Amino acid sequence: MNAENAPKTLAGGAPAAPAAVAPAITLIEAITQALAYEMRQDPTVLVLGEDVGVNGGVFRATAGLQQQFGPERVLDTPLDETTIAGLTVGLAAQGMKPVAESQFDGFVYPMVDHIVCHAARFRYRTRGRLTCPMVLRVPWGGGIRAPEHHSEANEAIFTNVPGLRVVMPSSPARAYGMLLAAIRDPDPVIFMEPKRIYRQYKEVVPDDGEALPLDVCYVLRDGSDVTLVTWGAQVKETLEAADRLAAEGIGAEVIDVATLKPLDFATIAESVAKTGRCVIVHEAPKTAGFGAEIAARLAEESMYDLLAPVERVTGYDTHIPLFRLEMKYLPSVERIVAAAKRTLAAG
Amino acid sequence: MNAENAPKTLAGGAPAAPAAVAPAITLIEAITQALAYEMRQDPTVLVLGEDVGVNGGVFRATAGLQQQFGPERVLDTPLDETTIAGLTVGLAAQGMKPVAESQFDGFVYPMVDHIVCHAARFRYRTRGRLTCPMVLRVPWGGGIRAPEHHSEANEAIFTNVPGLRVVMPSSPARAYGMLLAAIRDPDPVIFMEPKRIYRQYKEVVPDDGEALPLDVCYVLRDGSDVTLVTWGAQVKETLEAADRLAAEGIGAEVIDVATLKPLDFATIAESVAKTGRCVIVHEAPKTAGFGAEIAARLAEESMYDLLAPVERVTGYDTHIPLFRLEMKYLPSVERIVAAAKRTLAAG
Amino acid sequence: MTVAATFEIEYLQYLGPDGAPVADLPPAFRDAKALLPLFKQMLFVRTFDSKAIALQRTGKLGTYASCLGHEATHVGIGASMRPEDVFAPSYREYGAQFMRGVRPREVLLYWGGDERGNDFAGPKHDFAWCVPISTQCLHAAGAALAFKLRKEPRLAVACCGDGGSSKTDFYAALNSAGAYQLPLVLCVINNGWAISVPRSAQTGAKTLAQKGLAGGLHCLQVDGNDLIAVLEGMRRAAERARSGEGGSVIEFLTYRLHDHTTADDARRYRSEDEVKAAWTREPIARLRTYLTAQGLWSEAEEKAWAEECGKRVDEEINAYLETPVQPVEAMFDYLYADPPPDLRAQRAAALAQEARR
Amino acid sequence: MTVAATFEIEYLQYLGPDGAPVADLPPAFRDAKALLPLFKQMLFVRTFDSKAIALQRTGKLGTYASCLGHEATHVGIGASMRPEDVFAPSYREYGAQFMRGVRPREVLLYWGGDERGNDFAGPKHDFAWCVPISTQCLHAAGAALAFKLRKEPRLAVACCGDGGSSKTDFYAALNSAGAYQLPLVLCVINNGWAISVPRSAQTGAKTLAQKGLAGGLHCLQVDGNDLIAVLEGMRRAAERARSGEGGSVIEFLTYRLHDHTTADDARRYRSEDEVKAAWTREPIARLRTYLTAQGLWSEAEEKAWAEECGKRVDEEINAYLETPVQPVEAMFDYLYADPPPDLRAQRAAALAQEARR
Ligand SMILES: Cc1ncc(C[n+]2csc(CCOP(=O)(O)OP(=O)(O)O)c2C)c(N)n1
Ligand SMILES: Cc1ncc(C[n+]2csc(CCOP(=O)(O)OP(=O)(O)O)c2C)c(N)n1
Ligand SMILES: [Mg+2]
Ligand SMILES: [Mg+2]
Repeated sequence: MNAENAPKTLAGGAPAAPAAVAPAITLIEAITQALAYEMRQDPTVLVLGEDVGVNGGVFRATAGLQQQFGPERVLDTPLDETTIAGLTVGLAAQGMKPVAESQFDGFVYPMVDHIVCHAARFRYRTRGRLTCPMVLRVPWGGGIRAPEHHSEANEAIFTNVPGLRVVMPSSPARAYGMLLAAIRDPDPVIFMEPKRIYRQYKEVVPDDGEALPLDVCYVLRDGSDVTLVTWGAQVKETLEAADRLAAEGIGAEVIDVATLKPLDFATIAESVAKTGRCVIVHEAPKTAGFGAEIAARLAEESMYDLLAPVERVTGYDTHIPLFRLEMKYLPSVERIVAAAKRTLAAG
Repeated sequence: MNAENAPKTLAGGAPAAPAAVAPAITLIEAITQALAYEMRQDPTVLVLGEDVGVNGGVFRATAGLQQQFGPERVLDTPLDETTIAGLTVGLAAQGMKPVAESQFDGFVYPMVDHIVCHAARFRYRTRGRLTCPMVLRVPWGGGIRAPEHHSEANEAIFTNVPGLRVVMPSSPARAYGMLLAAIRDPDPVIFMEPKRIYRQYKEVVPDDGEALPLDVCYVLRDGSDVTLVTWGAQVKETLEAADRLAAEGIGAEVIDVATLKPLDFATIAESVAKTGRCVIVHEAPKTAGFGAEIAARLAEESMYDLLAPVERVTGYDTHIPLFRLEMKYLPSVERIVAAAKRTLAAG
Repeated sequence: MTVAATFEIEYLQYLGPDGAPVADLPPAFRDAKALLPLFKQMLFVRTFDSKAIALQRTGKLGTYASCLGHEATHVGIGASMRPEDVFAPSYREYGAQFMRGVRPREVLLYWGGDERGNDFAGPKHDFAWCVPISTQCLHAAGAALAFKLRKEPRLAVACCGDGGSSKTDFYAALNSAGAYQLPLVLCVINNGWAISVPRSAQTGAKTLAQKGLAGGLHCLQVDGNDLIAVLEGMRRAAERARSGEGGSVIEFLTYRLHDHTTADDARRYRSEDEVKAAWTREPIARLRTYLTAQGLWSEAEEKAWAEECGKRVDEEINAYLETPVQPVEAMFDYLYADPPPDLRAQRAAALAQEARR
Repeated sequence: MTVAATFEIEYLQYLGPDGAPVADLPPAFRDAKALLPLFKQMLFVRTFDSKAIALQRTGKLGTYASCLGHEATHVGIGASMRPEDVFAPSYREYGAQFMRGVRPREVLLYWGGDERGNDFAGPKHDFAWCVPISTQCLHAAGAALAFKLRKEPRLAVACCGDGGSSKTDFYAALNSAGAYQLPLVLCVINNGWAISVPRSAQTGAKTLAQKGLAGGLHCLQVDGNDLIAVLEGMRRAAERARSGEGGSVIEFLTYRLHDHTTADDARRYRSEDEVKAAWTREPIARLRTYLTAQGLWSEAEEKAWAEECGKRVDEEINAYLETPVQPVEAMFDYLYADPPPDLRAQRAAALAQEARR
């Protein structure tokens, strides 16, 4: 699961070779496919959360699973996130591999106590006697015109917590491969799913049970002028910004961080060593968002490589507004392009 | 409450002029003194938490207050942090100024939901119709040989949350003045108290009701060779490190951040513009600790001033161990001195 | 056998599903005239609700949570409160809110994605709509605590659903109401479903009312489709609270006749038969029957009032549709009383960005 | 009046404070010999406890939570479980843990600031000590859910205090135990105090047992200073759980005869009189009286056993004191199954730092 011996470069836009039968699927369908695969293959895997059963989850991530695996593998919980988190920790410590769902990002806060005080610590606290191999799936982020508390980019709340993995796929293929890896991981994983791109496009994702590595960044596009670092739904805007920059003759390297914690800084550092410029893009509020950690590592370890100040293009330091204004809050392609150009002008 | 027109420089070590009668008091006594002052002067101020009543709090922060102000101003709560947080939000929205206590840092997590989803949002959500003028006091950090969950530097959990203030005094005088300011602030304040220095030394703190500004850094020591930025209990080690550096002819400027959120970056930038070097010191785990935000701002806004890479001296990316090992976890004077010297060697 | 404690949960119902009285009516309603304005309010709410759903279906409103079937409970709760009391709704108790002065256009504005919907013209001290389930119950407990400490004769009323009664915040609210003997009424509106999860899957408790026993509260189960039972249940709880006898949990038995919200499709998880059966118990028909039998209501009156309701709701809808979007700076201006410098800088940048478009 | 539900909470007591039976003994204990090993265990626990306190007073142990007065409840709970069951303690149920195989030296190691104390030699599957109040109740519910799903005839037992019964996690545990009908026994050890907060300030409920009604659980109140009542209460709950009838809440009435922990000074908040009165009801004396009356125990036997206990505890203390501090790398080696590169780099840096000292 470590960075050293894992493949890091992946043709982002390049379509995977279509399998004989595998149809192209969306990110959310890739999640379902991964859950079903792992449930078939590991009888200890179970899914729990609000409305995950007959209803298949409010986003349909668990659609069909209860019908396929029965109500003892796909459990509707009482309406309480503390309950979900606490039961999940207990299940994981006693031989199960629970995959819990937080219905939306904004409902993850009551889970924080059990995640931070217990899931992240069972192995540490007991010197390995008890462990907590669980996954918490969190539909994440804004841009779907949803009500309050349904649009939050709150990954930073977990990134200072030792013992966790914080993972965020940004394509159907990575959703499938990284969710398999997350479920198989012997430690707790917070698996955040950019809901804005749940159904944005389809990709052929063979249901072959092949996990993708965690703990590594994915280089989605090569470029030598500026490094654009991002994750989650903003990968879309960032790739678009790279296209626009390319049209102006500027080569932008695009890195999908994919696993925020532990961070594969080596891949970022390598890119910045080449480009000398870095723009970090994320949806969350700027101050103490996870982009700060990446910029900090650059300030510590890549200062002599930097030809221009680091830029962060992020959500503002305010709550994401209700949906009439939310698109004004989210980082836009324009803002990314402008920041990239500033780094080029500065150097 | 803004940085511009607030005094920023304060002689850190210099003893305040002793008032006629005011005896020297510890940081925890300064907390009690501020609570009592504000309760006398504002009838809407009340204190609530576990054991804050007859017992005066497990750290004695509220000692004597129930006797003085009665059980309707100083309320023991049922043993539930969700309850404390939720009641506090309700009280604050309905005309009271509650000062709640989380008994230890490790018990703050069940409060996160009400703080993030409600306290931080009432004003925003209602366009100012309802507000949440509350203070949450949190004895913070390690080094007192306490049991598990009693030693956590978890300030980062709040620093990405819009709408909050996150404040941490590091001297009796600042504890008194900043707590008064926090209670008077019309918005929610997380007030973290470095428990390791609760009783470390005494200072004369006149009980004059004079608040100190929030949202500003305090420059505790002037120096022109390197800037040491820190907060909370680590101010002690950092000042010691500055002494040692001074003995070797190195002038270290020491900045107590004091209010993490909103951050007064201008004061830090100004210092780094002078020194060209910056070491950030904090107890919390390194990755995505609040030090990352400061380093990130330097990478964005002070890159041309930096003569050497930024350094962070922090807790390791693991849980603070139980007390037999905890002093090996906390940043030491040696580590700070070494980092400062590295920045000097690099430049 | 030694017994440490015994308990009994009462059930209130006055009008049966067929509109005929099943018990002696409480004194206040022996003259049915008192019910008429509330019945009309229930009809207004239903008109509002169906028009809001239509508005969402045509893309002019965001996700909307219907209150179809809850009219007696919602209006009854609203009618039982005084202006100075504090109401803490979840997200569908429009009937209660309208009684308190919240305007339909504000409801629409909120579901239309605009924070100004929470800046009620109604009681300035009422809590806003609350999405994180049952957290409002604790805020109401905090409000009740404020009243008790200030010795104000006010009460706090919070609503949550059957699903919401599983939430830890609900338990925390009843626990603290008992510990401090607070003037708090916790209304559990049991409409059978929490999105797709039936009441039976939420808890092993026979009634949701009995949850109050965990905090030593007064507990009551009420037919929430019977306006009279709702009013009587609330009257008892309010009296108790105002006279310093502490808090109550009231379970209102009703049914969610619509999908959970407009984003939901209830056919995936519940049978048509169940819904059909629920329609035979719905609150408006039975009260109509009763009032008509009392000679207080007629088809003609209904027709005229329906028209009036339609007109009033349309006015509100137009006011909503004509409300311009907030300017970009609204994102920044309500976060802190006094925005810190960085935020002001971000505000300026956002405005500049906006100007560039 | 229509009644929706009625409830009755039973209270169990067999031996009165004076050691005389107050009710027919359950069949299993008609022959008192069965109680003898448990009584001896209670004496052992008390010896351990007093020596641990002394150890703390001399600076050789960190903060320690005494179990003085809880011996019957703790030992009775431990004795009622099978090895394959799962125990989720709070932080002072040593009596239960010793019965399950946890060694006194491990208890000392934990309070001595060393994580290895949680790496029990006892049942590998038991949960660790749990500082965040009542969170262990939910972990036990999760364990019980695992047993139910795997169709294993095991039960999960969690302990919390009177204070802990206010915690939302406790409510969540009983709620889910009811919803899933889990083989879970929630033991509320009501020792009168939560640090300085008396039981009366925690809740308005008449008994803590009745909180189980909120989840539809079986509820029982037990004299927790009467070993026989403890065993009988646990037997009923365990049988119920094992036969698929779901969970229980048992309230054990006992008293915390010591300060909350060695960091506390109870004289600040409770009267000497109350403590004195509690000593007349304490669990060891009454069982001693009873067993002596049955001809099963004598002063001579007590003296010999006390000596034996002292010797055994001293051995454990020595083993604890001789345990060397963990090496610095222990901070890093148990965080992830496979430490990520940055953490390995930090480990190397910490080792280098250590070498420099
Ligand atoms: C903390 C939290 N978790 C999940 C949700 C998503 N959610 C919204 S409504 C709902 C069901 C509520 O059911 P119930 O309490 O019975 O109220 P009803 O909608 O039936 O009125 C859920 C799960 C939420 N809003 N808040
Ligand atoms: C979540 C949390 N809040 C606060 C504390 C601090 N604390 C430790 S023990 C205790 C009192 C516990 O009382 P009770 O539940 O009655 O158990 P007892 O100590 O009497 O056995 C408190 C408040 C804690 N450990 N965890
Ligand atoms: Mg419902
Ligand atoms: Mg207790």
